[in-house]
Amino acid sequence: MLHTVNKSPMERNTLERCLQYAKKGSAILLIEDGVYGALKGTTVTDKVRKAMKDVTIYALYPDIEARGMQDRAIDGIKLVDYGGFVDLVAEHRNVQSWL
Amino acid sequence: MLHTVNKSPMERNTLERCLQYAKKGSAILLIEDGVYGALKGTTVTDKVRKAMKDVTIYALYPDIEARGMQDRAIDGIKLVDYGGFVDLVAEHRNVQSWL
Amino acid sequence: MKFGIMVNEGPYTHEASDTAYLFAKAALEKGHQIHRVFFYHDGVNNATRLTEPPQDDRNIVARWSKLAAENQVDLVVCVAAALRRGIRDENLAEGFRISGLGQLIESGIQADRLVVFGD
Amino acid sequence: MKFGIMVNEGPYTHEASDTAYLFAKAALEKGHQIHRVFFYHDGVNNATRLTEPPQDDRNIVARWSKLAAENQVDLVVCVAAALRRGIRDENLAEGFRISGLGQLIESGIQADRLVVFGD
Amino acid sequence: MSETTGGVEMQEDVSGVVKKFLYVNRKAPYGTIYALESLEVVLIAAAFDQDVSLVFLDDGVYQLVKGQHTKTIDVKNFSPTYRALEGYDIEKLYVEKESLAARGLTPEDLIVPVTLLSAAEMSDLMDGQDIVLSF
Amino acid sequence: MSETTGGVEMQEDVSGVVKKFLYVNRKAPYGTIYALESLEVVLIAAAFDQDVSLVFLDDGVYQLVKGQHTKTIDVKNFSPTYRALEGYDIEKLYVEKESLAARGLTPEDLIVPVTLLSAAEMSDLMDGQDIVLSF
Repeated sequence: MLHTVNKSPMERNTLERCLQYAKKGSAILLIEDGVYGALKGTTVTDKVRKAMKDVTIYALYPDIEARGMQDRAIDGIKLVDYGGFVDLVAEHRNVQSWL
Repeated sequence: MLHTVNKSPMERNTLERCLQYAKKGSAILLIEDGVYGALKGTTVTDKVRKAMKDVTIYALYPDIEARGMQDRAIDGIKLVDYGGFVDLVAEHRNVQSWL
Repeated sequence: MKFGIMVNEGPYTHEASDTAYLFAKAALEKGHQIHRVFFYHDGVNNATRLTEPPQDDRNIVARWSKLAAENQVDLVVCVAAALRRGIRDENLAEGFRISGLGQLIESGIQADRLVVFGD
Repeated sequence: MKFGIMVNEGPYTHEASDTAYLFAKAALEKGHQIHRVFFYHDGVNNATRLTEPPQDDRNIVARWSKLAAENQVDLVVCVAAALRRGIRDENLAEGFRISGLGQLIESGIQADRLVVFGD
Repeated sequence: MSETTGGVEMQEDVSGVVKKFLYVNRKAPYGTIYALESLEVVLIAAAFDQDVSLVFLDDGVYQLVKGQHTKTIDVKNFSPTYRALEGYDIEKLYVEKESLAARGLTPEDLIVPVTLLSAAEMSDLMDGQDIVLSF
Repeated sequence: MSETTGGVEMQEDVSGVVKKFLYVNRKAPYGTIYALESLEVVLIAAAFDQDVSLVFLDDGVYQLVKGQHTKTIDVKNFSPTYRALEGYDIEKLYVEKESLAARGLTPEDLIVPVTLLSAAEMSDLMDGQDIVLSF
């Protein structure tokens, strides 16, 4: 299953809930303000790093770049463009958008 | 100063930030989904009770009633209607809406 | 006392526009004056005359128009925000006028209080 | 693969409608098919032909119309959500049609994937 | 509740296909319109003979609280509609235990009977769906 | 940046009055339009000879981050406009220390020079305003 998160983890509980729900082997794609969850040095970085042991985390690079965060993504987070987003949806049986 | 909070404290950091900002003697009015912060028995109740030592907390009763929470307000929180909301704005020099 | 009101969210979608209206109504009932209601961001969507809510629901747009007619309330829609969102004179409801952001600042200066309703 | 897309937020206000568009475009470029884009909640505001964004900004509505024309994408605006928000045939942009919620369910059944873009 | 069931006439195209549809409700009622418009989708969905489940988690559990009185905010109280879902053969309503507990609520506070699931169980349920519509 | 300064012609009515206006920015750029439309208000406000301050806290500090490249999301990069504020005599930009630190950012990461304030100091600043506009 693919989960998408589009909210800043500093402001809302969305990413945290998604991390609790994402099963081992599933994928999480961070988009829009959700990409703030993909960054090093924040108060949620540790939580995300820990989750990466069980799930694969992707982030939409156009959204990272728009926000000036090009060099700040946590190592191991996979950066994708819109085409990569499409591939992720195609590769997974279903998608849950955490709104 | 009057602060208003219209977000659920279970979902966003808004009430928490407002409680940090509200100075001794100021007033906080919970409206819309913000009224969930006025209730007994939730994970934020203790935090709100503690803040009540320094600030006066009000909640908009029509919003509490709409949500079926008539009997659940924390003791000491003052319930007001829209007229009371108007009075609070008139009584304070300025208003900060925590959106 | 003179109140300025800023409405930043669209009708039905967010309770902000309901709260702003009920606040304005209560203020008028208490003998206060509403200097102006300024609609910004998605708030401009409060001004569309094309809305047609279900019969058992409130008509938010008509409610503003009535408030304006009965109490001489100035309902101003921000032109820049309105153009982005497709609100123009041709779909503007009665009692609203389209003008610039300066009207918001002016309301802040002239009113005794300015209250923001948003998301 | 056949994708269904649901857009739940208005243009400019929330990035959701941009993301949905850029996703749809990328899917088409990869040779996938967009079965339908269904506009719900404030998403119906993507369909107003009255929008006029600043000249240096993208025209979100026109962009959808163009996508539909060039790729035979079915752009469906939910009638109930549209009536609430003042979207009707008279201000509907090219390439959009107004229909019922059944079109969303149908898209869920017929498409291989349904992706929701919202707030 | 809704003006139209447009598209129902096209059911022929899709007859025979039964997919698992999950409606995810995570938002409180009245503060925003998502809860109400989600319910409008669910009512239409009932006409399509699909396998429909509703889950309520986070602030979504507030949608089901008893005793809602909306007259003073001049908004329609749509909570009784949840009771009508059974008549539409929509019977799978799941509520997340943890969300309920965090809000000091119990199943007795809710307007309809629901099945309680832990977050882990709900995650399993979500995983097994074909279509997940989030509100 | 904006099409109009409508209402500026009415400045006579308000000449002489100088109020303290505070613009509170708590939201990230691009995810929603609030940051951009807040900036449009600030630019107009400059014409009114009022006492204008801007504060950035919570995700609002992200508005000021250097190196924004928005071409691939096809949205206008409005961050250079913050650098233009000085030319409009808007010079009081305050950023909350705690918000910056929580995001692993330092003043060097920001596109304009700002004054750092603790939450307590910012609370004092807020308290002394006449008009607080929140975005």
